[in-house]
Amino acid sequence: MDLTVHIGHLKLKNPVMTASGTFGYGEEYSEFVDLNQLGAIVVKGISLKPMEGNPSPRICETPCGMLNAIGLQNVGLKRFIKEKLPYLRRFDTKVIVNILGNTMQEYKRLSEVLDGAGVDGIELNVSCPNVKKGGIIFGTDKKILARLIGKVRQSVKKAVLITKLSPNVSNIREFSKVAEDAGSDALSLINTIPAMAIDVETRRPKLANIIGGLSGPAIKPIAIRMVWEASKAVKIPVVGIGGIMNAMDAIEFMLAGATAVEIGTANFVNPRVTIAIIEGIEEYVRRKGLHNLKELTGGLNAT
Amino acid sequence: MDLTVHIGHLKLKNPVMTASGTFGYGEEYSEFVDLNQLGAIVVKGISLKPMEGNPSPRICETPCGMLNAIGLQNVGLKRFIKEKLPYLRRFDTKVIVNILGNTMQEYKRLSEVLDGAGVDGIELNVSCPNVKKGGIIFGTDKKILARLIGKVRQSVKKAVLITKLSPNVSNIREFSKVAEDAGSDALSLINTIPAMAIDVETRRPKLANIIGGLSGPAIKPIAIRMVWEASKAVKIPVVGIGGIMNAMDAIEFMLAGATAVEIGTANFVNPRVTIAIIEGIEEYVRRKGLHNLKELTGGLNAT
Amino acid sequence: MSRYFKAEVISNLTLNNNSNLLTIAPLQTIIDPEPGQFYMIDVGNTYDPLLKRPFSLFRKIPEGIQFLYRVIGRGTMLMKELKSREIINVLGPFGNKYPEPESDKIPLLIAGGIGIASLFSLAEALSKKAYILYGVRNKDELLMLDGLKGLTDKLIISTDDGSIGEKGMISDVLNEFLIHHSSLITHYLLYACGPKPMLEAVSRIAREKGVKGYMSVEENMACGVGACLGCTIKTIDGYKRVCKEGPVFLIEEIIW
Amino acid sequence: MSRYFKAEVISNLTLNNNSNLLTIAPLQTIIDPEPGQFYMIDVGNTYDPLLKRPFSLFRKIPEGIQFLYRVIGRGTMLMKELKSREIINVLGPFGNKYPEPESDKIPLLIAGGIGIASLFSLAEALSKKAYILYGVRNKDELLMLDGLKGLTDKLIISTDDGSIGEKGMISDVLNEFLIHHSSLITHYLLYACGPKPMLEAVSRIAREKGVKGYMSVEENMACGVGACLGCTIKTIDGYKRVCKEGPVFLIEEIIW
Ligand SMILES: Cc1cc2nc3c(=O)[nH]c(=O)nc-3n(C[C@H](O)[C@H](O)[C@H](O)COP(=O)(O)OP(=O)(O)OC[C@H]3O[C@@H](n4cnc5c(N)ncnc54)[C@H](O)[C@@H]3O)c2cc1C
Ligand SMILES: Cc1cc2nc3c(=O)[nH]c(=O)nc-3n(C[C@H](O)[C@H](O)[C@H](O)COP(=O)(O)OP(=O)(O)OC[C@H]3O[C@@H](n4cnc5c(N)ncnc54)[C@H](O)[C@@H]3O)c2cc1C
Ligand SMILES: Cc1cc2nc3c(=O)[nH]c(=O)nc-3n(C[C@H](O)[C@H](O)[C@H](O)COP(=O)(O)O)c2cc1C
Ligand SMILES: Cc1cc2nc3c(=O)[nH]c(=O)nc-3n(C[C@H](O)[C@H](O)[C@H](O)COP(=O)(O)O)c2cc1C
Ligand code: FES
Ligand code: FES
Repeated sequence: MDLTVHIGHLKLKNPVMTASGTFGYGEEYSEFVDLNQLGAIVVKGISLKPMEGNPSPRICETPCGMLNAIGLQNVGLKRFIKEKLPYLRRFDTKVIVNILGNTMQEYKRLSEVLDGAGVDGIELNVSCPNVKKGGIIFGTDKKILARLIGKVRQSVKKAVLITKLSPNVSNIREFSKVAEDAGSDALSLINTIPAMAIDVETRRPKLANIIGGLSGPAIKPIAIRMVWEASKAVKIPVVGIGGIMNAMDAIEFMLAGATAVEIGTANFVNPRVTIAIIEGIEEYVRRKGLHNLKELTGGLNAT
Repeated sequence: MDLTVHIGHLKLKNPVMTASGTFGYGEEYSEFVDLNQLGAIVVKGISLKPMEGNPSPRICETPCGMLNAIGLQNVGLKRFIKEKLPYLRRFDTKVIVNILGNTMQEYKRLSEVLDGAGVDGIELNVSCPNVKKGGIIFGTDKKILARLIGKVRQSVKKAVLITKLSPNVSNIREFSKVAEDAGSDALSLINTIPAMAIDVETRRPKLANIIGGLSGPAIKPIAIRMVWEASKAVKIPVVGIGGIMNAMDAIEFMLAGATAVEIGTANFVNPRVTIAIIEGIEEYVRRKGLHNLKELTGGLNAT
Repeated sequence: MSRYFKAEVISNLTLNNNSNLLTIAPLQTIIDPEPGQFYMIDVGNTYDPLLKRPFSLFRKIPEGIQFLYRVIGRGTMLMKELKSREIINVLGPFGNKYPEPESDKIPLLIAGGIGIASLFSLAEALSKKAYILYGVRNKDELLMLDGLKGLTDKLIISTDDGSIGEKGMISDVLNEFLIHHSSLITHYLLYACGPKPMLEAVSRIAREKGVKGYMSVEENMACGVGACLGCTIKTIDGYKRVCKEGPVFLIEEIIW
Repeated sequence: MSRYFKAEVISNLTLNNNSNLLTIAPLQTIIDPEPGQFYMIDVGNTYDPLLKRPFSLFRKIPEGIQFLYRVIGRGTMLMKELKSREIINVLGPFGNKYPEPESDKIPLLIAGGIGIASLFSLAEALSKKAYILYGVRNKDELLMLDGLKGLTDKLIISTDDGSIGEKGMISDVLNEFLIHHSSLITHYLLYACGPKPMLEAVSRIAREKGVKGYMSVEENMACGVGACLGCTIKTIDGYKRVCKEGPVFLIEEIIW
C-alpha cells in the first residue's frame, strides 16, 4: 500500500519518523527496529562543538509524561559526520539532522556542512528549553526567527529545511507564518514544553537543571491544537510531534493537518513502537478504504 | 494547627480553595464537603449578562487530563447576587468571584457591583480560552492587561483583587510583573491550556467548540514551572493552580512559590478531595515540624 | 447515607463479546436508587483514565447494585478487568428518574442496544403493564432475554440483520406499532433509551403521531453532580444538565 | 533471542513491609543475563506511570528470572500488585556486568539495603570465595539471609540500630575490616551496590586505603538502551550512561 508522503522535495516511504533526542543516532534502536522501514530518522540535536550536557538527574516522570533536561549532550558536528552519519547511511531511510547553535553563525555553519555532507534534511531546533543560550530565544522572537531562517536558508541547497517551532508562544500561527515566509520547506512541532517537578520530601527540584521539557501523552492535546492552528496558517507541510503512542494518535495528528509525524517518548516505552505505528496506519487506511495519506492530512471534519 | 495564609489583606483559614468552574456555586458539592472547612470558594466565572455557553460535547478526557469548552455558561451578575451569593454567605468561608467580560467596561462594572455586594475577592479571568471575545486576548497582551487591571483596580475597594493569568504566553514573568504593577493584590495561575482532541473514527473534533482548555494532572509540571517563575518575579502572593490531586501536589506548588492553591478537576474525581488535601497538608506540616505555612511557600531548595 | 461510597466488586460477568454485568456491594448504607438514575464509577486507580464513568442503574438487588455495560473505550476496557473483592469508589445515585405513568396510560418501553440497562428496572417497577420494544444489531447482542420475558408478555424484539425478531430498526418497529394501534394512541406513554440516532428517530415519530413520553439521554460527564456544566443538552428552555435536570427528559423538550 | 520480550508472572512474594520478590518466566528464549546487568520492566498497562522501571537481575533460575525490589513510589506500588499469570513486557538484559576478579584477588561484596539484589548473583558466581558485608536499617529489612549464608561463610551484617549484627553503617564496618586486615589490602577487590550516600562513603574509604574495586550505581532511566542520555553520571572522562557504560563502574572513575 502507498504510504508515501512528501516533506518539501523529500519523499518519505511512510510518514513515521523518530523524534530528535529520543532515538539516539539510530544505532541504539537498530536491535529492535529495522531502520529501513522508517520514513526518516531524526537524530539527536547536533551542535558545532561537542556538548557535555547537564548534571543528573536529567529526567523524571510526571503524570502521563516525563521531564528531560539533557542539555543537548552531543558528539558535535565533526564526530557526527565521521562516526554517526556513515552508519545511518547504510540504511534505506532518510536522515534528518536536528541542529542547535548559540549564534546565527553557528546555525549557518552547521547547516552548510551538513547540507554538504548530503543529509536529507535539517531540522532547525529553535525551541530547546534546556540550554542557557540559543535555542528557545530564537524560537520566541519573530524577528530573530525570521533572520535566523533566512541566513540558514542560503546555505541549505540540497537538504530539506524544517523549522521546529517552540510551543512556548501565545500565537503559533504567527510564528508558523514567519517560518514559512523566511523560507522553511516545512515546520515540525511541538518541542517539549518548559516544566518542572519538585520532590516534596527533599524540597529539591527533581531535575538538577530545575526546569526541563515536558513530553509524552500529557502534551498531546496541546500539540494537536498547535498543529491544527499551524497547518491552517501555512501552505508548507507540517510534521506533528507530541505524545504519539500509537497509530491512532499519529492519525489524529494527520487529521489535524500533519503530513508526517515524529515519535519520541513512546520509543522508551516500546522500542518497536515506530513499526507498530506504521502497521497501524496501514491497517486504518485499508479499513477506511483510502487511496493515499493526502486523504488524511487536514481531514478533520470541523463543521 | 495554624494553616492560615494571607492573600493580600484577605486571611484564609487554610490555603485550599476551589478552582473556578469546577465547584459550581458551592451548593453542588455541599453534600460532600463541609464548606466551612475550605480556605475559600472561587465560584464559576460570572459575566454581566447570563451566558448560555457552548453546544455539546463540551468535555472529553485526555491522558491524565480533560478538555473543557463550557463557554462560560453562567447565570449572570444579577442572578448570582440574588440567588447564589446569599447561599454562600451562610458559610464561614471566603467567597471569591471569578469574572469575565467582553470589554473593559464590563469587567469594571462586574467588579464594582461585586465589591459593593461584599464578596471577599474578585478573580479577574483574563485567560478563558473558550469564549470568542474577551478572556484570553486580555491575558496575552501586556498593554491591554495593564489597562484592564488599572481600570478594575479603581472600582475594587474592599475585596482582594486577584488576576488569573493565562498560561498561553512565552514569558510568564513579564505578565506577572505587569499584573503586579497595575495593582493586583495577588496572582492566580494557571488557567487551562488551549488544546484539542479528534475522534479518528468519525474524523470529528471531540468538542463541539473544537478547541478547549486542558486541565488535570497532565498540566501540573507546566503549572509548577509557571508558579515558580511568577513568584520569583513579583512580591504579591501567588495562588497555584493546575492538576492538584492530593496534598503532596498542593505542597509542591507551595514550595514552588504559591501562598495558596486552587483545586479544580480533582473535585470531579473525588468530591471530598479538598478536605483530604487540607488534612494532608496538616499531617505534612506536623511531620516536618513546621510552625506555619510561610516556611513552605517558596521553600524549594534549588541550590 | 452518602452518595459517595466504597463498594466491593461481587462479580463482573462477561455476557457477550462486548457486554458485561457488574455487581457491587456497597460497604455502607446507601440511598435507594430509582429507575433511570445513574452512578459515577471509578474504572481504575491511576490518573489514566482520570474521570469516573457514568452508568445507569440496571438493577437493585439484595446483594447490592448491578450495572449492565458495553465495552467501547479505554475506561470500560479497564472496567472489564475489575475482579471480585476489589474495592471501588462510586458516586450516586444521581439524576432524576423515569416518572411513573398515570393509571390510564400504557407504557411503551423502547430500548436500543445497551439502552436496555436503564429501562430494565423501570420494566420491573411497572410489573407486566409495559410493552417492551427492544432493538439490537444482531442475535448475539441481545441481553437479558429471559429476564425481559419474565417482566412482560408484550416483548417485541428487532435486529438490524433479522437474526432474531423483526428485521430493521426498533424505531421503525415503533412506527409500525403506533400505526396498527392508532386507536389507542393517546393512551401510550413512551420511555426510550438508546443511541442518539435512535432517540432522534423516536422523537420524530412521537411528534408526528402526537405521542407523549420520556427519554434518557447521554452526554460525556465529568462531575455528575451538576458542577462542571459539561453534560448539557439543548432543550426548548435552553441548555440543561443531563446529570441534574436529566438524564430523563420529556421527548418534546429536547432539541436535536 | 530478543532483548524485548513478554514474560509471565510466576509469583510476586511480599518479603517484608517494603520488599518483594518477583519471579517471571519469559515467553521466548532470552539472552542469558550476567551478574550486574538489569532489565526495564512494565509496572502497569496505562500511561500512568508511563516509563518502564529498571531492576537488577537478582537471580537467574530454571523457571526464569527473579527480581528483588523495594516499594518506594508509584511504580513499585503498582508492581507490587502484579498477579501470577499476568503477562508483562520486559526489556533487557542491559548494561555491563561485574567483572570477574583476578585469581589472586579476594572479593569484598558491600551491599547497602536493596543493593543486595544485584550482588547476590555475583556472590553465587564467585562460589564461596567472597566476603559479603551487608548493611540494612534494622533486622526486619534483612533479606535472603539463609541464601547468603549458603553462599559464603564470611558474611558480616550491620544494622543502623544494632538489632542484628554490628551496629552502624556498613561503610564503617568496611573501614574497620580494612584496618584489621591491612596486610592483605592489595588483595581485596571491592564490589559495592547500595544507596548513593553509602557508595560515596565506600569510594572515600577505597581511595584512602588504596583499595580497587567496582560499584553499581543508579540513575533515573527512560530508555535503558543508551538513546535518551537521561541516566548519565559524572566520571573522570566526562558523563557516562549508567544504562550503557554502566551500571558497574570502577570506583576511582566516578566523580561524586
Ligand atoms: C447518564 C448515563 C448513563 C449511562 N449508562 C450506561 C449503561 O448503563 N451502560 C453502558 O454501557 N453505558 C452507559 N453510559 C455510557 C457510558 O458512560 C460510556 O459508554 C462510557 O463512559 C465510555 O467510557 P470509555 O472510557 O470506555 O469510553 P471513552 O474512551 O471515554 O470513549 C469511547 C467512546 O465512548 C464515547 N463516550 C464517552 N463517554 C460517553 C458517555 N458518557 N456517553 C456516551 N458515550 C460516551 C466517547 O465519546 C467515545 O466515542 C451512560 C452514560 C450516561 C451519561
Ligand atoms: C540499573 C538499576 C538497577 C536497579 N535495581 C533495582 C533493584 O534490583 N531493586 C530495587 O528495588 N530497585 C532497583 N533500582 C531502583 C528502582 O529502579 C527504583 O526504585 C524504581 O524505579 C522506583 O520507581 P517508583 O515508580 O516506585 O518510584 P518513583 O515514584 O518513580 O520515584 C520514587 C522515588 O524513587 C526515586 N527513583 C526513581 N527512579 C529511580 C531509579 N532508577 N533509581 C533510584 N531511585 C529512583 C525517585 O527519584 C523518587 O525519589 C534500580 C535502578 C537502576 C537504575
Ligand atoms: C530525552 C529527550 C531528548 C530530546 N532531545 C531533543 C533534541 O535534542 N532536539 C530537539 O529538537 N528535540 C528534542 N526532544 C524533543 C522531542 O524531539 C519531541 O519534540 C518531544 O519529546 C515531544 O514528542 P514526544 O511527546 O513524542 O516525546 C527531546 C525529547 C526527549 C524526551
Ligand atoms: C469544567 C471546567 C470549567 C472551568 N471554568 C472556569 C471559569 O469559569 N473561569 C476560570 O477562570 N477558570 C475556569 N476553569 C479553569 C480552572 O479554574 C483551573 O484553572 C484549571 O482547571 C486548572 O486546574 P485543575 O488542573 O486543577 O483543574 C475551568 C476548568 C474546568 C475543568
Ligand atoms: S457532569 Fe458535571 S454538570 Fe453534569
Ligand atoms: S536510560 Fe536512556 S540513555 Fe540511559
